[in-house]
Amino acid sequence: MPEGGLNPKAVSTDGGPRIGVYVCHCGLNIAGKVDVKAVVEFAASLPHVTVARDYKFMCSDPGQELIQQDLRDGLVNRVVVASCSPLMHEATFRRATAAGGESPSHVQMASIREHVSWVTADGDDATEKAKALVAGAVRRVALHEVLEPRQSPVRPDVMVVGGGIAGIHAALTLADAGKHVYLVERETTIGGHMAKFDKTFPTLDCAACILTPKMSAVRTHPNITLWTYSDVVSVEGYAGDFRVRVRHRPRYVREDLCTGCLACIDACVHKQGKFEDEWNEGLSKRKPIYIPFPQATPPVVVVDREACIWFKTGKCPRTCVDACERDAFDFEQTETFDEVEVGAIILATGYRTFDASRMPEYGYGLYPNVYTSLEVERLLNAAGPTNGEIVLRDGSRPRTVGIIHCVGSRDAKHNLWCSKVCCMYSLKLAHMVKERIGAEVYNFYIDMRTPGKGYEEFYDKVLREGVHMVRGRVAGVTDEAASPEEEGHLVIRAEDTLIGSVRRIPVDMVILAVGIEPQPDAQEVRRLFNVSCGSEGFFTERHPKLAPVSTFTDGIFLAGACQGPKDIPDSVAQAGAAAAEALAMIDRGHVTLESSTAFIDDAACSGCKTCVGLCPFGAIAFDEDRKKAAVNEVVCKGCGICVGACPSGAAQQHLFTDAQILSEIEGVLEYV
Amino acid sequence: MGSEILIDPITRLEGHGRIHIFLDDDGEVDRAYLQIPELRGFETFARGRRAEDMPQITSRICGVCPMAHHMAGTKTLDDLYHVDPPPAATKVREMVYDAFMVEDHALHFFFLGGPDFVVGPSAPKAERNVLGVIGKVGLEVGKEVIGVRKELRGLISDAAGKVIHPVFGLPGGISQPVSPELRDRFAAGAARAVEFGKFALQVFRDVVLSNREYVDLVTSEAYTHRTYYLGLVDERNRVNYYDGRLRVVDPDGAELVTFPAREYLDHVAEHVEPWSYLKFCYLRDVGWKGFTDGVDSGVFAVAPLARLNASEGMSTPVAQEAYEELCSTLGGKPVHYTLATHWARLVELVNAAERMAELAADPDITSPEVRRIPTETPTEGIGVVEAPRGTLIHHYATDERGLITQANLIVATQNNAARIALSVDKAAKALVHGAEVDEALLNRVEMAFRAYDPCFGCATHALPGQMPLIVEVRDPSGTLVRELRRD
Amino acid sequence: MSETDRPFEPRIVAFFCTWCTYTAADLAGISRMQYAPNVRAIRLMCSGRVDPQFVLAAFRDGADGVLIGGCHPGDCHYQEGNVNALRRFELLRRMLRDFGIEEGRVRLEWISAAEGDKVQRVCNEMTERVRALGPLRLEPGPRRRVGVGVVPVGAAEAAAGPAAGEASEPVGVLETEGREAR
Amino acid sequence: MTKPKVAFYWCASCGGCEEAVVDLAEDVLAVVDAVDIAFWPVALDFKVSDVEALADGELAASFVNGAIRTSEQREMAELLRRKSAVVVAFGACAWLGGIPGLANLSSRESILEFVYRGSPSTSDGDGVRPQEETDVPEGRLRLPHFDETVRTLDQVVDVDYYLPGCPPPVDLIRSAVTALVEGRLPEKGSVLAPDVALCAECPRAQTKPTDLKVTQFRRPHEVIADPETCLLAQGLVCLGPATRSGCGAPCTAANMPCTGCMGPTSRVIDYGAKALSAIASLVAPSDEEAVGEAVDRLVDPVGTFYRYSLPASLLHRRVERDAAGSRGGGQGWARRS
Repeated sequence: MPEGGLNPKAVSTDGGPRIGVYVCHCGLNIAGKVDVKAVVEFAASLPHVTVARDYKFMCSDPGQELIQQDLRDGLVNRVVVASCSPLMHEATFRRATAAGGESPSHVQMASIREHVSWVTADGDDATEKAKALVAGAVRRVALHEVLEPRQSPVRPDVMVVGGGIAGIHAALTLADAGKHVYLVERETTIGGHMAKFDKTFPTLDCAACILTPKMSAVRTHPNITLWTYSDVVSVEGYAGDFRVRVRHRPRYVREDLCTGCLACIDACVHKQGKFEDEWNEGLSKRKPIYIPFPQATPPVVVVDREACIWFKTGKCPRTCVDACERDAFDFEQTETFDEVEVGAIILATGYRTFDASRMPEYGYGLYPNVYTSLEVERLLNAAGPTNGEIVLRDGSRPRTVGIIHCVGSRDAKHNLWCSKVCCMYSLKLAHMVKERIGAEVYNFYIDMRTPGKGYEEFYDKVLREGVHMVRGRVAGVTDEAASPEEEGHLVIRAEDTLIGSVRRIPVDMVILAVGIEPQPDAQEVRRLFNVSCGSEGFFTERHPKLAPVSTFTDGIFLAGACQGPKDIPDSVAQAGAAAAEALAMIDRGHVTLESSTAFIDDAACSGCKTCVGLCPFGAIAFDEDRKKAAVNEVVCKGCGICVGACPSGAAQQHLFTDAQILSEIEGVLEYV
Repeated sequence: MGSEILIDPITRLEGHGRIHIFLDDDGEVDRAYLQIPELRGFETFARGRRAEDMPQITSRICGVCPMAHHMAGTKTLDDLYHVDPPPAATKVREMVYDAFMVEDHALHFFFLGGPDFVVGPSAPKAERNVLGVIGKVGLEVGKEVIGVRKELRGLISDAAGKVIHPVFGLPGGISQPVSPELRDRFAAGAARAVEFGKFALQVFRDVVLSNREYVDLVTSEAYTHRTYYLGLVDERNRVNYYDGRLRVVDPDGAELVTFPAREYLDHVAEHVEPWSYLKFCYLRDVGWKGFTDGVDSGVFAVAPLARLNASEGMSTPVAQEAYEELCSTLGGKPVHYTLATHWARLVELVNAAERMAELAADPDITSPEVRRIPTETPTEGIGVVEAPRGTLIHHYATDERGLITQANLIVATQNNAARIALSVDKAAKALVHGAEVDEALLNRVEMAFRAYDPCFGCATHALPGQMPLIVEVRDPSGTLVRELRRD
Repeated sequence: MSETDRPFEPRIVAFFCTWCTYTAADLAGISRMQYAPNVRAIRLMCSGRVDPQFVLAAFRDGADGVLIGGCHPGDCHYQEGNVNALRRFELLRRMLRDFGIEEGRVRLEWISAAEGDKVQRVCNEMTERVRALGPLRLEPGPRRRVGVGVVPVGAAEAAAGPAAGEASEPVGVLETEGREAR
Repeated sequence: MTKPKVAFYWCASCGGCEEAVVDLAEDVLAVVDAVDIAFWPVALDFKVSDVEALADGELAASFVNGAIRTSEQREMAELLRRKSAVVVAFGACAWLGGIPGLANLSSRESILEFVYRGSPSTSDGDGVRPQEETDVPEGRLRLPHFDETVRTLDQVVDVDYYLPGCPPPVDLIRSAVTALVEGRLPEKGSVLAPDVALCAECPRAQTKPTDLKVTQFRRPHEVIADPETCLLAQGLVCLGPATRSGCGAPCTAANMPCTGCMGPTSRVIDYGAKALSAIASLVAPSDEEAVGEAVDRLVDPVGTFYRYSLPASLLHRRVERDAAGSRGGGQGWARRS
């Protein structure tokens, strides 16, 4: 090739290409539509093809063995597998080829299942299209260069973002394995939603009893650096070597000095709470200086700058300061930053509950006695606003309670998905209400979903306790009485699909079983960590079955409800899995780098700088002395933006060179 | 029908032409046709282009006179955008243009047309070229010819970016000023060019005028046409190549009309013949009366001799002297002898060199103010220059974004085309008798239009190319009696 | 195939980014969404890799239409590769118009990994549009290849670049079920 | 030893390439010493018959400039190919089609229509047009047909080497001839010029920022360009980054942008597409509408990016959509069987 038009490494080390084409039946998934035999015969007629075979399941051991045997026999030195999507099995066949003694980069896949047999109505059309894709792969693989997998070392530390039960469990698992963990939580305490619950289904063991020990374990663990009231502001680098910048917001109280004695709160010039207590869902008031709940971790008070008189007027005796024996106050505190280098990151950023006011027909915010499930969790909580007393806002006890399921979930107008936990926690709430105050409880449900160990049994138990179950979507909640007995009550209107009639049931308290939603800032977080998420906003796992806690960005893993609705057992299990993935990566000691990186032919580079500014990752450096640009292939993520722009073709991309892609274009058009 | 002679092509000129001679049954020339067998259509593919690119696009019409097209295009842009260049820009343009006139005239006299005289019309063809000229006048002279051209073309490159296909022309001025250092080199180059011009005139006197045979040839009826003449003149009716008004004189030398280029459509029209791609210009004021000369025929001429005829003299001393010598020697204006064009060319060479020297000495010439940014919306523009081979007119119209919607080009050789056709017919009739046609004779027929230094590439905006020249002589029955190849 | 013996079937080359549109095409497959077989997808890491040369080469090699698919703005796995694709496409689109190539023959679509149905819709729409436009009748002629001058039309091995000429004759081993039989 | 025989010939060109050879000036004489010029119509009265008389391959080299648009040009190209060991496509027209190649944006018919009817100075409105055959009283006159499409030299004959430029820079001509005389020729298919883009030799390159983004492109007549700063950084469309070096960057030295006459590097198969990609990548805005507005200022992209290479481009010419044929299925001629 004159003047190095192609990647010099393009020619296989042992002379011309000898291509083997392996067409997979995938049982009947492919063979049921595509004439596999015809594709094999066609493939055998293509240039450089020395072997063409078909087989039931190429991804199976015997299937891979076919390839390896041909490689070992020297029949082929390049491999085309026509089967499923490369996103599914490219890695598999690269491994197989490497095991057969050939460069793993000498593989190309043709997706004749996802792109052909599964989407094409007519068999002949499917066969023709399969041939075209195979021809493209054959033309392309002939030019594939030899690429030895490149590796870079992995830093031993890990960052966990989010201090809910998932983040806590992941952090402890890693710390116990001897890895140093940075746990970042944006609230003033870890614990997340679970810390707000009183009991957990179906075992009804107390949330605090099982959670708080883990919380304090986090605080005291020598391998864990806990950063609360903090958030991640930037992430740079790549798998094995992330540089993360964390911002710490000021508490105006020194964490290292405060002992959590809470004397300052009593001493505050505000004699009692005056500001909405977020932790209690606004059901109680707190002072400008406060601690969310007694077992908050760390047990450090925080000053609400917006509420504090000192900050607002500069005139305040600051009785709090006098009350502090440790001189922990520091009203001069400002934001501070830390930058840490970690090998892996686990995202456990959790969820938010559906905003019930988006469904005005249920009267939330309109009628004081309509509550969300989370509010009721706080009411039931001994550490909550009513010390566990179930009382309405007017202090009275409800005699009848209606629990409406699927609020915001399984609803075309709001969220299509099932939030998974609502049925179970609604049953839990029904049980606890009945147990605590003996009220009549009505559950309005669409379907009762109780999959899980001991779940169905719990449902039976609650039924036996005499909780009423009404099957049907609730039309609305109103205080307009249609009959004397409805006077002074809230009326729930619902179609009972079991008896086939519309019912009006007067109750004193309505509990809305709000569903699970992605965090409001899920999109920003996704971009910050360069992971993807579905249209609804839950982070996307690399593969729903085979890689449920990995993301498309190496070194970043998912735990808990940020990936999708989960209950506590699932969250903890997934957190363990994420920790294990991170451990595996760290203990391997290295990561295999992106193979399709860009590179610049030094002799061909004119120094026009077109590419330099285009790189989103700053992977291209310009040498002012030599007037040449060069790619740092460790930093390069292999998008090829620079290659598409390079006006003189000096920049190329491994496995996506111009010549390879142009050959594939010609291949898919040349023959059929 | 009679037999035919086909002269195809004509060598040592830019472009591509073909002569078709029909003999009657007596073997006398019935009629000779000059055919231009090519066409390019620059006007058509100019449509949609950016107006500011036209000076660079149209210069590709001809690589021998790219500066002429570049400059005509640039002046058209001034008009199109209604913007007057600063004085320095205008002067630099003219100075560079004069340098181009000198080197181009030198090229023609010593490389293309001149050999016919310097080496001799009957000399063996292998000698009728620049090497032959060098042989005749000596290697030193040859070196000087080459040297002067090299120096001037070097100056043009430095001022205009490139000598072949310049880039410096923009509406409202030029892309860069002339540095004092470059100005000095222009001054030196001009001085050398003036001396060279004087020397070239002396060569002409020594080699041509002192040779009775040549003078008879020049003044012979075979090379004489009484036509109108068109040329660009300054406010004092002196020859100017860069700017001015267009002046037309009749065959007796009286002024017919003088008009600004913007009115060219009122005075110049193109006639189409089905047997040539080349269109034939004529004077609207007189009308098209076919291929004939005289006061009633709109046929006219451009290029050096025509410019001298259409003017009332030269703007510089040495040239004026030479001009007067030419007129008196050839019996006063207008001079109708086609071959005298070679002499007129040398007069212009000196004139351009002297003018170049004047401008190099102008205090404005190194001013940094060489651009005015157009502020008005472009509409329509017309620009004219005198190319070495004659009057060259560019005419563009654009949309409000300055994209060309219409372009019309009238180039030197088109203006001359009808008269060249006359010359060919007349020369053939005078020189060709019967089937016995020899080399030298054919060359003399060629000389009839080589004198115009015609550029058929320009004329048809055609893609020039050289064709083998074949003369087939057939008897009335059409059978080949003799073939002469003059490839 | 020579299309003289069958009605005109448009051939469309698609360049899909691996993270969004190619994944969406996989999703369409997993969801068994049926669509026109005329689109042949080539997988790139990012729509920002699409070089306008690829689009022209596809037309030169016989494509009647070209489809480019990338992540929605803001969703690019490489932050703004898709924006670069957009910048090139917007200029290329205008240039192809001046080349006399109908706008319907080139299309840029943002298709996220979740939008299998959009892959189905876009492929069907594009196929019908191009079918209505008819074959792209480029003047026949050779094409220049990377690093070499021009190579005669249809010289198959030419694309094999350096290995051209060393092509071993296909032995076409056609064993069903591989070596299991042994 | 006997001097190698060489030929210079022009097809569809402007004569600038011949002038460029003449511009070797004194070197012309040196060249004349080093080689035996067997054929050079523009300057010497040698004959095609001399060429025909040569044995096949007897010419060491033929330098052919100009694009191909007529049968005669094709025949001459084929003759010289037959007689020459080496054929060099000389200049932008022979290599890429050159400026005359822009004719591939128009149909032959539209050219004839304008020249012989539409032009404002054409008097004969009666539609007289040159005919390929005309009967005049004295007999019949013929004119050659001119093709619909302009082609590059290597689209009609096999070409060994390419000399870029409009016209080729004198230094490149000199070194090419020298290499030929000394028998030091690179691999077939090579372009006899540096295989790196113009920025490598443009003194302005160092002033170009590494993160250049252009919010508003400007046209040369709209701005008085700073004589030192990178022209792209001033919003001017300079094609230097996409164009071969070897010319010494005379245009940017003259404060005008490079328009690409030196053609692409060896790694590029379509100059215009690559130039377009590089320029578009400089566009500052990100959202669809703003990007559209920004690129709308890049008027006439074909004429800008394919100024010298339209016939060599992947598309070759404008697609002419005559009402008939193009719509219905059937005889599409882009198809291969």
